[in-house]
Amino acid sequence: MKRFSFFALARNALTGHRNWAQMWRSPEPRREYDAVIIGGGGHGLGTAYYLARNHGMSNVAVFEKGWLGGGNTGRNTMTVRSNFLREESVPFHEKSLDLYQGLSRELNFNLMVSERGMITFIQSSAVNRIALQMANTMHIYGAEYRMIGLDEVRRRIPIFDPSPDMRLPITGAVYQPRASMVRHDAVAWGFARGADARGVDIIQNCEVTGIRRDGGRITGVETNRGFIATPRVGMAVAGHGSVVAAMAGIRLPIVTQPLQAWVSEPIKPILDEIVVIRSYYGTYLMQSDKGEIVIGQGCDPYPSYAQRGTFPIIEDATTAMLEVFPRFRRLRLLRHWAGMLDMPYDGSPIISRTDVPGFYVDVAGSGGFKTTPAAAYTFAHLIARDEPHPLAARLGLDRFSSGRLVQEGGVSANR
Amino acid sequence: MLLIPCPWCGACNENEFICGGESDRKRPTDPAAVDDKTWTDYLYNSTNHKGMTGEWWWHVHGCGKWFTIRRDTVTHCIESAPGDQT
Amino acid sequence: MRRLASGGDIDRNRPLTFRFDGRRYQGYAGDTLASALLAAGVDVIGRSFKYHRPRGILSAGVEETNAIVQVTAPFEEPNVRATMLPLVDGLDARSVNCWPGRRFDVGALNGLLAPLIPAGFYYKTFLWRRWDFYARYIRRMAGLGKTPAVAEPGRYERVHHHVDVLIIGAGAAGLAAALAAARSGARTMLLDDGVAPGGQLLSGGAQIDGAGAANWIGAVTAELDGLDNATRLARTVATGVYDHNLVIAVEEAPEQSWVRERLWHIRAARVVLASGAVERPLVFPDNDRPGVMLAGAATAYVKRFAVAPGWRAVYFTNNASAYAGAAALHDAGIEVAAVIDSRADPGAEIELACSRGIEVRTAHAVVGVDGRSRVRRAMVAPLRGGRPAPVDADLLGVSGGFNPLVHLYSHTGARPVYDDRLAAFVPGDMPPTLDVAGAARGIFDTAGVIKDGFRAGADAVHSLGLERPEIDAPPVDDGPSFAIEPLWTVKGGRGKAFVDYQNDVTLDDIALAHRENFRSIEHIKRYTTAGMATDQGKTGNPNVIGAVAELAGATAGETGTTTFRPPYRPVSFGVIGGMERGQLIIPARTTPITAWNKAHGAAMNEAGANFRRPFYYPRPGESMADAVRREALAVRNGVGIYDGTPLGKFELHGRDVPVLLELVYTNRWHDLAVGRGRYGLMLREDGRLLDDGVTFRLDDDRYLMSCGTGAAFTVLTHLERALQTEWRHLKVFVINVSAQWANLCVCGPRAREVLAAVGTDIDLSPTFRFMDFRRGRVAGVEARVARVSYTGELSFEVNVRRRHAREVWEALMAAGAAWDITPIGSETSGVLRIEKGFVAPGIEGDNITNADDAGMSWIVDMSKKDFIGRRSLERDRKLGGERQHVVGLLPDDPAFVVAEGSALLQSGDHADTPNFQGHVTASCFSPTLDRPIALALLKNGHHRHGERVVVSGLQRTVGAEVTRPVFYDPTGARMRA
Amino acid sequence: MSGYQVEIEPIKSTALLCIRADDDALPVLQSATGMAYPRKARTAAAADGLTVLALSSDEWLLRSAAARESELLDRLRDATSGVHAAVTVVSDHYTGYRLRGDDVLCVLRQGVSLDLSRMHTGEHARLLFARCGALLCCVEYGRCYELFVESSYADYAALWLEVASGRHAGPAP
Repeated sequence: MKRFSFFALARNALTGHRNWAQMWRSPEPRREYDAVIIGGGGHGLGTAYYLARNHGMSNVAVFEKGWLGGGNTGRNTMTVRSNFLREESVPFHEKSLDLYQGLSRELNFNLMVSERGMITFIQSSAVNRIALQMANTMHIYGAEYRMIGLDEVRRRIPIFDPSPDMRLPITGAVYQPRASMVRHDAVAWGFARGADARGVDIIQNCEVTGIRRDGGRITGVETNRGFIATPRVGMAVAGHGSVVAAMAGIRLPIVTQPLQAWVSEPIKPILDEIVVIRSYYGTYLMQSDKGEIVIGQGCDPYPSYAQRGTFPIIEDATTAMLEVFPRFRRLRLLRHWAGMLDMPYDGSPIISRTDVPGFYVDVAGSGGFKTTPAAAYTFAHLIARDEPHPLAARLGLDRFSSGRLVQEGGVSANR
Repeated sequence: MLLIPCPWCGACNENEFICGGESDRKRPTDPAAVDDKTWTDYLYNSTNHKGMTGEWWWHVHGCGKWFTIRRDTVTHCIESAPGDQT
Repeated sequence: MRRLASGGDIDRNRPLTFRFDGRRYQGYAGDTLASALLAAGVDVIGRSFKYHRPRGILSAGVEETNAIVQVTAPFEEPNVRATMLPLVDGLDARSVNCWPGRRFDVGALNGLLAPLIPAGFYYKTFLWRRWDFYARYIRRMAGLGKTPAVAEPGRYERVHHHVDVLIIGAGAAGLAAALAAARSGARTMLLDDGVAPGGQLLSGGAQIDGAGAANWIGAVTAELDGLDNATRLARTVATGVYDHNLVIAVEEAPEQSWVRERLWHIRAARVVLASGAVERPLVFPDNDRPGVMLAGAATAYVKRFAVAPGWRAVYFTNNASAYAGAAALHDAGIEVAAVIDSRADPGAEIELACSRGIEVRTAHAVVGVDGRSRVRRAMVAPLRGGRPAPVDADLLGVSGGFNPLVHLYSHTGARPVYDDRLAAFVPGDMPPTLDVAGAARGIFDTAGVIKDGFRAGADAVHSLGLERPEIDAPPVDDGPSFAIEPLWTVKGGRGKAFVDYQNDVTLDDIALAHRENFRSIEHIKRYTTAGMATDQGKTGNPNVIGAVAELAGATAGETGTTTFRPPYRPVSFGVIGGMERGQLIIPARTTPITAWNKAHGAAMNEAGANFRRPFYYPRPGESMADAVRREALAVRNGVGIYDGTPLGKFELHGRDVPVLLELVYTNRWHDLAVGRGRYGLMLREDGRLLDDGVTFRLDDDRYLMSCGTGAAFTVLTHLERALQTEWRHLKVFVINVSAQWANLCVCGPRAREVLAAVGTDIDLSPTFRFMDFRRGRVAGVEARVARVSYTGELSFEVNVRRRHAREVWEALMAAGAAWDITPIGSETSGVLRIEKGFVAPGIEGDNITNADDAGMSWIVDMSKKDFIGRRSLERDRKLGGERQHVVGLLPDDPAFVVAEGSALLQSGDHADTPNFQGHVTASCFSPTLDRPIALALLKNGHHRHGERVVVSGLQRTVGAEVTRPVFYDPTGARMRA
Repeated sequence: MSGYQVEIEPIKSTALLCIRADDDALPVLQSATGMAYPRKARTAAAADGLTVLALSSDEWLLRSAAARESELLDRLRDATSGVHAAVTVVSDHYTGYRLRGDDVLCVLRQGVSLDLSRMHTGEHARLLFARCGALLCCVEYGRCYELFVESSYADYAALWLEVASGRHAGPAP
């Protein structure tokens, strides 16, 4: 793999950039692999990368039915944070933050990891109590998450201008300095380039249509490019978890729900922090390096595979945004889209063996992008060694049969 | 913004309703008699079908009735399913 | 000056003055900022995003990529397309993305760095230090306009509307479709984003019914305005088609003066998309110089605004449409030097040029442009290659074909298909309720467009079961028919050939992406950022696809398009946010006592279900702690009063109510006598706490269930789901009476005396037992009084009709004065709750606690065959293992109140070794016990009473003793007195 | 004066009884009330000062002068003791507003997603109004409507109507 650097850029400038190598090959799939990863997003490609790097497994293939990073990796709001309630969640998400911070150097591919900090407004005593609970749990695991007053909020967010008679006045905020933004496409491309360089076959436009089993064990996968034999299959298909798992005869505790996001036209830098107006529909916003204000909210209120959302979600979140940033009234909505979340019953990721030996599942849940490196790291460990990595030990499917849920939200509310 | 065909009120916007989830999810008639595995599947798992699927909807701001429809979870095309009306 | 002596839809009697970059100019009513700037001879409007190359006006409409300005008066607004901004007197605008000015811009240095900053360069460098070190500078170069300095005060509206047929676009096709639909009597609405209807007709040369297009447009709009089943909206852009034909449109200049912009939710039975097409530039070296303009736009400026975009024009085209433009400019007195046609043998359109002595060079191409801030010469060479020859010109009209605007069609999920004959993507399969007509479908001749409009209008009403109107299309003599030979790229030449003007994406960038194996069109778009600017690739995307197809040796159709993401055109956040500001964003629910509370200085706080409730009632000089201490002691020793009206109240009617109660509650209900109440715990199916509350039996088949304020709607859902989806045979009606009854709770040892003093015919002696309720009159009004206690003291919940609440509250306050009756807030009742150890499902529940964990096994009757949550509770009990249980905590330091949320650790552990044992759920200083107390969730807590734990808060870490979660009157003797 | 031409005034006391009944109980109720109950959505029936609105397949709202409330309640409850029916006073549970004026639809269409042009004089519907549930009655198409919300939402509805009518909004710049 030719290393990227300023000098490489300068060298190639002399020859009109005609000599850049391919980021990854487009090989024909071999008939047999040691492991096959279904899904060419951040999780799938990362898993393949770590299988090769940490576990010496390079006879691995990633099958992507569309184009790399075309699923949720290309549809999220680029936020990476670790403010969670439960002891099982915080270390796992902290690991993700740690990995992200070193990932540009490790992959020799600039992911533009920008440590912006996240400010979540306190607008009621109930939110204050949950924020304190989070702060304390995270404090135990060395993750900084502290309460700040309105003066510090104004200092960090100069454009902060809440209307005087806010329905839920902002009395303060809770702040995670390490929360970051990462260029989402670059995560998929960086992992793809790294995995390809280590011998992993990345096959686009290759849809898995069936999973073949013999006496319970996995023997291979059927694809639109023929049968591929493999003893181990790792599923990382955000939004289609139920569809693929059903091929192996497995039902999962997830519901596919649209999560929308949208951006404004690009403007000069005006907002450094990631801001969460939690009590107003869970609205959050930030400004990308390209100058677009990126905004999102909770899921649409019903299951869907349509990868497009319903408009009232954007209206509610815009109303909320304008309560705190009224100067954005004359900014314009440029583009809106939706990803598909495999929303688990308790809202936490699922990295797990299944009842079918050789078939492993990585269901990202609501925060797929923020957990990409940690999920890939621990999923590779699970696939290579057939036993969970300590960080993901409590995130298996067995938590549902044992009733030890990792309750971070999810669909349990409306059951 | 879905237009949900309520049997009593007619077609109304989705924000007048609450989606009650898959209608093929039947609570065991005698939960005490089922083993833990079956109960765990009923409690947490979903078919989560990609395509035409039966759903409960509750017209909370209208007639207050629960009813089922069949909706395609990809195209959002809706066929109201007679029979399960209340 | 470039204003033509005559012509144009402008009002020469209404001159308007405006400023651009500080200089004063003059235009006319009817001008856009773009036409006025052109008339004033302003060439450079701004600088491009990456290379800071000077850019001029490319188009005359929504597809504009270069003429982006910051408006500062009459209102401040960034990223405004000058081509869509009607000129008003006193308009002040500035160029963007250039410093110190648009003529001399420091950023132009980027041009020198160009070789070092190809597409995606930022992925390959900036790896030495952390990205934030570089981002500080790079972010400053990003973005075009600036956020307005002041919040714009205007008022916005969102409305709902319903029509049978919605026609989007009032060009020839839209007008025809609207006429056909409206004549059938269908409710018809016609939207157009222009100031005046007509679309391309306004600048085309077609003769309709023997006269100019304007007559036909006037006749159609007059007939539409005369029909009351037809409505027409100007300056209204349809931004997206959503599920079941909901169309979102934004009206940018409503007639009501107090409405800045209006957002329409239009539910249409049928939609006819007549959005037309936009012209596509050609890709050749230096094709971005100011003075390079779309051929149709040049004609539009001449015809609609009487402005000469240049005085000596050259046209470069690969299709027939440019000849009409050349003829139009020639006839307006502008010299047309030549028409360069890449096709070997053009059709009859060539006569338009030859008859006017305009030189035509076939099978030729423009391979370069001289002039940095203004076109001076076009370099022309044979297509097969050869020495380029200069042609002097200050205007280069380009036409690479037309892009049908299929955005709204694609929002439905339908996929556009490539049409070889038109070299364009046109609608493929038509969704059942949306049709496309005219240029948006690839029909470019006026006669054909009008006929297709009538067809679409008639089809729409016919599919709704209405009569097809008989419409005779007017005779149209049009220019020569459309023909094209695609020319995606012009090879050779040194300069940069741009495929996306605004994001500065060149052919070399596309080639680089392809070389690095980004083969999907979606990868090309994201790696090069082509098509991701504010114009969203309206002009450029097909050229990108064509260029990629050539590199891959595939057809444009095989390469395919990227997904069309709404909105069709950017719209303001102001109008999307609507009028719901301040108090309207979330309803503020009130009770009849809310006003009294505010009048008596209560500090208000947000309670559950959007209610605002008093937190505490500070007297002058009192802190919260002081007030809470006073209020709590008043309840423990004297008498307090609070407004419990927000509690959820449901009347349950029917003989099967006991069966339902035994299904939703964990205890028995068959034996409840009339006049008695019973406390009940409700679980979710997974065994977790849902809510607790008291249900009374009012009559044989009539019960009243009360539940927590925040849980009221969840409980109603729980009951209705059970009755209507699971146990449909049960004869029970649930009626919400939450706001019918006010609930005024008088609590404390002197409660009886106060009730007696206010006057009641109810016997208050101890025969009125705990959990009884009695009807009678209190303070002269009909009332139900129940002995229920949330504070742990003797208390009477006086339920009166809402209309009497304020009067009875004031009577109780007056009668209770003798015993110093004290209104208490929710902070105080929270303290009293902790003292009693009453578990709150919304707090100690924490979504993980089941009935046993909460120490409420006493109320669970597993002998019942079934109830909601039973099977899960049974599983939890069988599995056992370590669970978090509700416990009490007695912190060591008598003066320090542990913070809620503090983590619990094994005592003896250093605070930072992660050995998480649980957390504090509720904590306070107990005035009654005169010491700090707390409730908490602790692993295996039931079996650790008497043990010590470490309470690790953010500020302090203290030790504490684990106790039973009740600190006061454990037997409940006081509330049963 | 900016704003739409519409007057908004609270509806003073009126008696409202919520009536639930299954098909067997309905005849009993109809004879006790002395009129046939409407069975189709949006329809109402009126006789000697009583109006019965059909809210669902087994739910009605009986409206009469305030004075007749308790007499009606007792009469209907006694009549239905043996059948599966429920009668409950909800006069205070709801608060009503009357909206009158040429521009009433310009205000209502901001908060109601129903097709108001298909709601004719004498019809009603329970629906989502702005951000709370409501009962909307068309007294005279295009000119006069009555809106009932749960009383805890009364202040919110009043403020919403005030702002939607654009009364105090200054002209847009």
